[in-house]
Amino acid sequence: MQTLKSKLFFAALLAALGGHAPIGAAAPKHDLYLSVLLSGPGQIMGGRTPALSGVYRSTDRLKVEHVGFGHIRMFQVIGDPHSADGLYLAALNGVVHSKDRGKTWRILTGWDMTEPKGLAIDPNATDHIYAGLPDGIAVSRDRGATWARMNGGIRRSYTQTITIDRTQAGRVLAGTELGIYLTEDGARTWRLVQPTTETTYDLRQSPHDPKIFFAVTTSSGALWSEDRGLTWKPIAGVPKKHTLHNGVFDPSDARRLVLCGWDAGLLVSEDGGRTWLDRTAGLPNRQIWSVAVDPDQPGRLYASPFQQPVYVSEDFGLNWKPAFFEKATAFNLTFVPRP
Amino acid sequence: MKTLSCLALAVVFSVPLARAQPSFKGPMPDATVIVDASLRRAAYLSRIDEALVWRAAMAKPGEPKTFGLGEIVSKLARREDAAACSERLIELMKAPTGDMFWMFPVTAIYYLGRDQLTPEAKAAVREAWRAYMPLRGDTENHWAMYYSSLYLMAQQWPDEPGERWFNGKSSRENFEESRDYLLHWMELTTTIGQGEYDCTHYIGEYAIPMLYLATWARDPAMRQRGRMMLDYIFADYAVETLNGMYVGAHARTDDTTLLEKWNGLSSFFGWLLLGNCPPTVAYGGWGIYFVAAAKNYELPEVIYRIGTDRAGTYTHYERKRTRHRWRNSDVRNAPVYKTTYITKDYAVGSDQGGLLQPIQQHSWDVTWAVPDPRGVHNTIFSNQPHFSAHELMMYFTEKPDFMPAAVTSQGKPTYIAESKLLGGSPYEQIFQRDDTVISLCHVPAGANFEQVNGFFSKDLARFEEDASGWIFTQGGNAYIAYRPLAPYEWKPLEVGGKRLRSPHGKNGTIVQAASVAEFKSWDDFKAAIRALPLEIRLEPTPRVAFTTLRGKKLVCTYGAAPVVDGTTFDYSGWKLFSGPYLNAEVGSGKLTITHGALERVLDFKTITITDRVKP
Amino acid sequence: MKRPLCLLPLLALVGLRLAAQPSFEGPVPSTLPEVDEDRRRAAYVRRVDEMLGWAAAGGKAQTADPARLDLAMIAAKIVRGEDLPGCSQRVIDLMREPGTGPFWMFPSVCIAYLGRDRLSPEALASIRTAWKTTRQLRGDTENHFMMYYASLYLMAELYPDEPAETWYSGRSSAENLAEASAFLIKWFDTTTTVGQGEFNTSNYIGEYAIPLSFLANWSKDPAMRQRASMMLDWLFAELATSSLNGVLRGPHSRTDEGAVIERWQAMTSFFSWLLFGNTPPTAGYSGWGLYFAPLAKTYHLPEVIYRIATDRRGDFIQRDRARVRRFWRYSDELSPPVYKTNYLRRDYGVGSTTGGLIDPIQSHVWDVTWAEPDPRGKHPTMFSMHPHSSSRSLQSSFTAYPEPWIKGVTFEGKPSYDSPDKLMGSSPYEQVFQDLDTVIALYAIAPGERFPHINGFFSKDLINVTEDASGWIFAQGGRAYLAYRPLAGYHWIPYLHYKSGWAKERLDLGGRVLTSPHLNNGTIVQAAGVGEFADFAAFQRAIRALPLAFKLDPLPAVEMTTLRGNKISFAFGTVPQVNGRAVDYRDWKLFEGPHLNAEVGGRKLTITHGRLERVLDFNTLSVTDRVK
Amino acid sequence: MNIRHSLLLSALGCALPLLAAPAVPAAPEYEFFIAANINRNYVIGSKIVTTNGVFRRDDAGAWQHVGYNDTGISAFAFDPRDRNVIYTTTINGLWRSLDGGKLWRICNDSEMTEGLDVAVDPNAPDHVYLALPDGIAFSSDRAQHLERREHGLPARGKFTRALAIDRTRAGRVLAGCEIGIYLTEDAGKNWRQVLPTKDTVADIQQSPHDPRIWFAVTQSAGAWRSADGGLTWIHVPAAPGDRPLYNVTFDVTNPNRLAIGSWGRGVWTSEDGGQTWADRNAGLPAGARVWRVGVDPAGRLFASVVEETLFQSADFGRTWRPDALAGSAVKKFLLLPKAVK
Repeated sequence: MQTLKSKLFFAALLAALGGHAPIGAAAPKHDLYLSVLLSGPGQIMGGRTPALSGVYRSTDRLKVEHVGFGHIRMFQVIGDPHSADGLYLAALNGVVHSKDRGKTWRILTGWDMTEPKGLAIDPNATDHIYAGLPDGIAVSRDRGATWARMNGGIRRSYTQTITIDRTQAGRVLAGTELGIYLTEDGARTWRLVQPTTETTYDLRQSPHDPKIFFAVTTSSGALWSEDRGLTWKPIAGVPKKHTLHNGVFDPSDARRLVLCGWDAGLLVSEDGGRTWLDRTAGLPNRQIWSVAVDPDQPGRLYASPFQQPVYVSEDFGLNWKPAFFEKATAFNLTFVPRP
Repeated sequence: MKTLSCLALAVVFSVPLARAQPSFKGPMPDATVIVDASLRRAAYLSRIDEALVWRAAMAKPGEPKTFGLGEIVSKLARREDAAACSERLIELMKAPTGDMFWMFPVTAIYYLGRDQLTPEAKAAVREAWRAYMPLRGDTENHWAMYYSSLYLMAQQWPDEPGERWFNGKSSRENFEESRDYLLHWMELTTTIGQGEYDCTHYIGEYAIPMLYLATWARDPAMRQRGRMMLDYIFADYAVETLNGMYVGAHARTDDTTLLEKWNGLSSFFGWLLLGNCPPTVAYGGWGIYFVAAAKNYELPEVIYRIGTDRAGTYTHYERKRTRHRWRNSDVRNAPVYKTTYITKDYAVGSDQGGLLQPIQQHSWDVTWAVPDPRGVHNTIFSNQPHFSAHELMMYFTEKPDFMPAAVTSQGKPTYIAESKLLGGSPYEQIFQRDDTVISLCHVPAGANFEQVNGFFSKDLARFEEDASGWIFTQGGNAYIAYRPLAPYEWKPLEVGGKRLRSPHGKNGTIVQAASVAEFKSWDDFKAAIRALPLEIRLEPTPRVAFTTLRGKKLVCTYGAAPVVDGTTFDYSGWKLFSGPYLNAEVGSGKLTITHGALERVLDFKTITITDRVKP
Repeated sequence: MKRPLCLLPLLALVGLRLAAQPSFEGPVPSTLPEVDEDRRRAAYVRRVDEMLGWAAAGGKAQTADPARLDLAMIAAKIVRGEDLPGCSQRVIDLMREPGTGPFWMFPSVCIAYLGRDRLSPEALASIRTAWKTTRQLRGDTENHFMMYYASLYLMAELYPDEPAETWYSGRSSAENLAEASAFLIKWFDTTTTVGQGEFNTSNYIGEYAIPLSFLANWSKDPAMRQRASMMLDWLFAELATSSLNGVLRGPHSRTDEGAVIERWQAMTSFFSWLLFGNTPPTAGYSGWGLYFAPLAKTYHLPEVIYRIATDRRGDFIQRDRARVRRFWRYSDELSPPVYKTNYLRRDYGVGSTTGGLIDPIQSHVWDVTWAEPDPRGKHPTMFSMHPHSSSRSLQSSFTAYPEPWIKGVTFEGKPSYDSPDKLMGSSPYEQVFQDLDTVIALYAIAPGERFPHINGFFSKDLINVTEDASGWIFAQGGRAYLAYRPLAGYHWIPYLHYKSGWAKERLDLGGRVLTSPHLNNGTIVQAAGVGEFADFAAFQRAIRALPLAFKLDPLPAVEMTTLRGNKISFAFGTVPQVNGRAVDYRDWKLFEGPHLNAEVGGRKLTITHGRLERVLDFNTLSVTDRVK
Repeated sequence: MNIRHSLLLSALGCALPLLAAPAVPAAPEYEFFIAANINRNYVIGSKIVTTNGVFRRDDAGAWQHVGYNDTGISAFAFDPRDRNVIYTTTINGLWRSLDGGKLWRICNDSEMTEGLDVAVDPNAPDHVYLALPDGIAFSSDRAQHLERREHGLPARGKFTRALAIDRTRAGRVLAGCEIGIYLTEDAGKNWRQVLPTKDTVADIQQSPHDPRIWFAVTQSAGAWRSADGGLTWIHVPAAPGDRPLYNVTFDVTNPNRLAIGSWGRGVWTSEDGGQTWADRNAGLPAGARVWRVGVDPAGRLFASVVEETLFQSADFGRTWRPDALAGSAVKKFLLLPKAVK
């Protein structure tokens, strides 16, 4: 408890030192959730945890509070379309649900599903949850009560990321070990729409144009689709030699895109992906674990350099300041609509 | 990427060795095979008591830090100091940590203490299982611990709703999920082999949960399965031991045990069950959690005999599987083909080479018997030092790039070192017949590292580099001839002995062992080796044609199946176990354990144990 | 006439004040099963340790005086590692006057093995020498043979390759071993094909279990070890199905005057205590129990047997076969089959054989025995019998001249043999049929029989004994209602209790004997649970209402409908009928019931409880544990 | 062996005044043995404190213990060539000593128990016959090996109490069984019933004077006589028959004299070859419970009275006086021609 308190204090201090303004006037519509490892890369399971890893929430972009249990592997947080207080979590222990913003939890999956990495709920069929697993894709049709494996057609079914086309129920794209797969029948059948040589780590649908999809991969660079993910083309100017972790749209500006990766640093595009600018300067290293764009604060970026504080930029990456934590690896930075 | 071997060591070393620990510090145990079941049992029980007494005494009055879960478990097993244990337990339950490594000690404490602990202490434990969400982990040993513990606690607290459990699932849901996992794992293991096979350390992580199931599961079928799995694990261990030392290829070992073969948790089991070696320091740390319930297990005599009878030479074959491969493989669990040749003087063991496990694999060696194994590096082997994100991605779901470096801070410090001696390589292919091993390496240019390392122990009694190209050595009563296939240099090792560094990607090693008693003299041995027909070729890819000391004509070519006496070797018929002692068909779920007239059949399909004495 | 003396050790206990002995003096253990295996095991080990501690502390005398140490105490001390030099010296002293038979052989073997690496070479040599100088009697019963040969077997293994002149038998180690081995294997074979000769004995179970435990541990031959440990299971499985809360009940090939009435007062209670934990042990752990203790920790009672012994939730009936002691004379068969029926309910058990001679002296043919919360001092049983005493019957089983012996046996542990009010023994003039909890016993006593009457036992612990106008005698014992129907006139005589099977001294503890002086005669007993009826009167009404017809001449015959609705027709000398169908004893299996099953000749016993199954297969020497 | 005991007994024997010499001069051609149990209260397992077993009556009339102190000897025999070869039957079966009783060997295995009688063929002295509760065993090598020889015996009813060997011909043996007397003429290879009985035949004896004359006594059918070497048997009506007869004996000194021992009828004698019989219990303890009667080479009649002692009579039963061996029960009297060594 001592540790946690001091961490929180330190986070607040950092936030204050960073001097980025609280969102006072226009109260943000989203909470920021950070899924972080705070105890260093040497942390092993079963070991004593010197710091409380897991999910943190910031409601004011200044302070963070620890949410729920303190695991060193939490991969993704998403909101619950059925309840503003609901959260779904992809964690090492499985898909986990909280109905009370993280006070209590229930693991939804069983022994046969480990380490879900990607999680998505179909906005057109909100009982349907898709989880990307190291050995396939699991689908629940009943909000997580029961699960079925549905990755027929996928060779090498390691699945890192799941994105659901918001325009059509049951139309889902999955980033897997050897490419991007598409289903149009709720995961009953899948087809390869874009092969890759290694894992696709992120896959996003544009908030501005639902036909546009954006993906980043391990060794195939970044990919772009303008036909709802049916065909893809490499994004020029994005190097292939580094593992890319995140590729995200700016919800406030259709031209703006961000991506990051290991040794790739942080790149932004302000012209819809045609050209890319390196905005790593100001960050302590080029091993950028994850990035996020604030939906409530135009131009505000978050980046998690490996084992460093989570940084914030108010100017889309031109200038950076440490915001949260001392040494963190953020598996995921995500915004969930506030209740 | 969470590996836990060092956790145990950390625990071990954090325990001050304030008290004499007879078996660790004492003389070597008398290795006489005890035929009398009552004496064997009595010796076993006294070893249990020794460990419990020792650990219980670690708790110092007024020093709460010395009074941990291990001390509580020891005291409760001895039925002493229940009040103090209860009080301390309440404190400890306020800040649980350790995940599945917390779960099973607490499970043991609860069951051992169910008629000793105060209601308040029990309530504290109960509350911890609501408030504290342990990590389930990502390896089979984690899951064995996690689900066995959860199974037993759900059994203990039945009919409770999800709100009463850390994971939000009801007692029934937890019970069923745990049961299903355990059954699944047992089936996998008994049909296509164990994933974390023959681990010098993780054997405890399986044995402890299985013992708990065998002891505390109320479902007789689960109890029976637990008992059967214990037999399974220990039979698998006993057959590949030399005076308690786990020999041959391991899915996972560590830098220490790799060289000081005795120094693994497995030796604790050798001490406890076979009585033929000393336990490692502090009874292997985790050992205490086995002894806490060990009185409820009786090692079947047939396994004891296998573990202690080294009267005859034998070859044991077994099939295992790799850890789950998430990426970079078309199969989730590729087969591992193991060969182990054991004499009373030495053992030679190997797998087929390749990347079978991440980080901690050990593919082959010769281990020789020593009068007292403590501090002795009684082994010789070579390896192709390899590391890659590719390897780690195969077995872990993490993002790749940070992993190689991270691993080195997770208890595997040598992972990325050129001088490493631990770990498998995708560029090594191994073939063993009897006590001959041929290891061929073909490292592509640019890979980490284009070389072969050979380990030459400080404890070799003889060492001669022969003009013939052979390096002749003697360890204990074993003569070992080592033939590097490419030029090499010597590098000192911090731990003593030296490393043969052969900086060539096309490379390999031939090792031929023999007993000292087989030859009139050292010179005779050397002459015999020199006389063996041998052709070596390294281009375009390594190839060796060698007639072994046992008269077998082996032709091994990198990338091709070995040829034995003119016949191409076929792995497809490799059984789950075959040899004089253990036999099982792939897919059968049935292991037949044999020694002399004794036979025990463990049939997981019918949940049946059959003990037979053959006429 | 050296009648076997299994009771000799008990003799030693008679009249001695027992020192503190927690389990004997303590409260009755719970009869609730312990479901957790570790606790069950721990409790078992505690009981073993209790015994060893008690014995090492001097046993009944609880004295440290080395001169009082007997071999059992020495065994306990060796196991506990106490005063080994003193033990060695005492062994040397004791071996100066070796005993002469199985009851000396097995203790001395026990010490020889336990002391192998603990006692002085001189002490061990003194045992070895005794085995040279002192001729050992083999005895004349199976329990003697078992002890004798198990001991000889183990001594021959312990001292292999020694010449003939170094053994009392004049045979070499190899010859002794071969002879002993042949007997043991034959005995296993006989027992597992046609049943045990000394079945369900009150006291002799130890005479088998102890040598078996020695063999199971100490035999060098794994097959012999396996046979012995399998046979231990076999014995204890049978004990489990034939005891009620640890108290042996039903028929016995051999019991004694004490145990047939005070049912708990038997060595089987010691084994129930040790193995099942559900009844107190008898005084001094039944004496011989101390020789089971040294190796008891190596025996793991299979859970399935424990469950059978302790689970009294359901009623069950077990029909088994055994065989009589060898009939040397006056029989067309050496060991005719015995057909046993055991019906067990939570509150009482009913058990019987079909009557006739079994063991010439000590048999007990049938009874209803009810559960008592504390069985000590209780006489919770009801039965009738014909007090048969005849030299011809003795001759059938014994080779000795019978005439001197009718009196002789009364000095050799069977004091009641020639007493008219005796309550132990079988008779050729009794035939019995049991259907669930109904027993019909018919008697056609030959004119000129020494005792021309039958005796029915009415315990001091019965309440509400009511001689009804209907002819039935109603009573309640524990939670069992009992209806006893004498088929001929009777009078009451007081019951005089034998303090034990050895003591001739008799005590008036209450209770009485229904004596019916008619040659053609019979008894019907119907039992029921108290919970089955609203009250005692309702039970009586139900019994009175049962259709019943009987006649006594020319031979007794009964037709009745039981409380369970079965129509029984049974006439002396004929095959009984149930609901019109004749009972065919030829089909009777070695064991048949929910818990034990074995075919005659099968050498294979299947032990079942719930999902647990253990199969002891002597054909393949295999033990198979299965969970269904 | 307890030498002190032996001496004591010897002394007692000497102390007893001998009666008048018997009618026939006592040419010492015979030796006289008994098997006596002098430990009345012994039960298996208890301590033996007295000397029991086989005794030879020496010329001074003292009982010299031979062999092993065994409480359970039911019968014994010697090799006619060598007194050092001794056979005893006990509850264990058959014991044999080749050295006069120092070392003993159990001859039977576990399949044979409770030896009831043993006999050695004087014409084939390596041949030993053993009576068992369930049949008859034979050895051709001084009991080194035993085999069952029961062909012709009934499946049931072959409880064998007595064996008697015809001294005139090797391999000719009579056996007293549960349901009659059986005869073999080929060393036990084949048996045939020569006398059916209802109950056990307790004893069979061949006359020392005329080998064709045999007597047998039974448990419930009195005494029987054969004059044709045991082929046919005639009931002896004058002998008691209502109570079990335990044994019969000839008097080596007088061909007309016979004696019977009976449980319930005590000692009866005949002095006319068995035609008439006289009750000779006067002077013996009441109850007429006699284990055995015997006649020594001097014609002295001995009777072992149950739980009392051994008595002897110099006048063939008319008067009695106690012998030594107080408290003994004699299981066998055996009169044998003197051996070579």
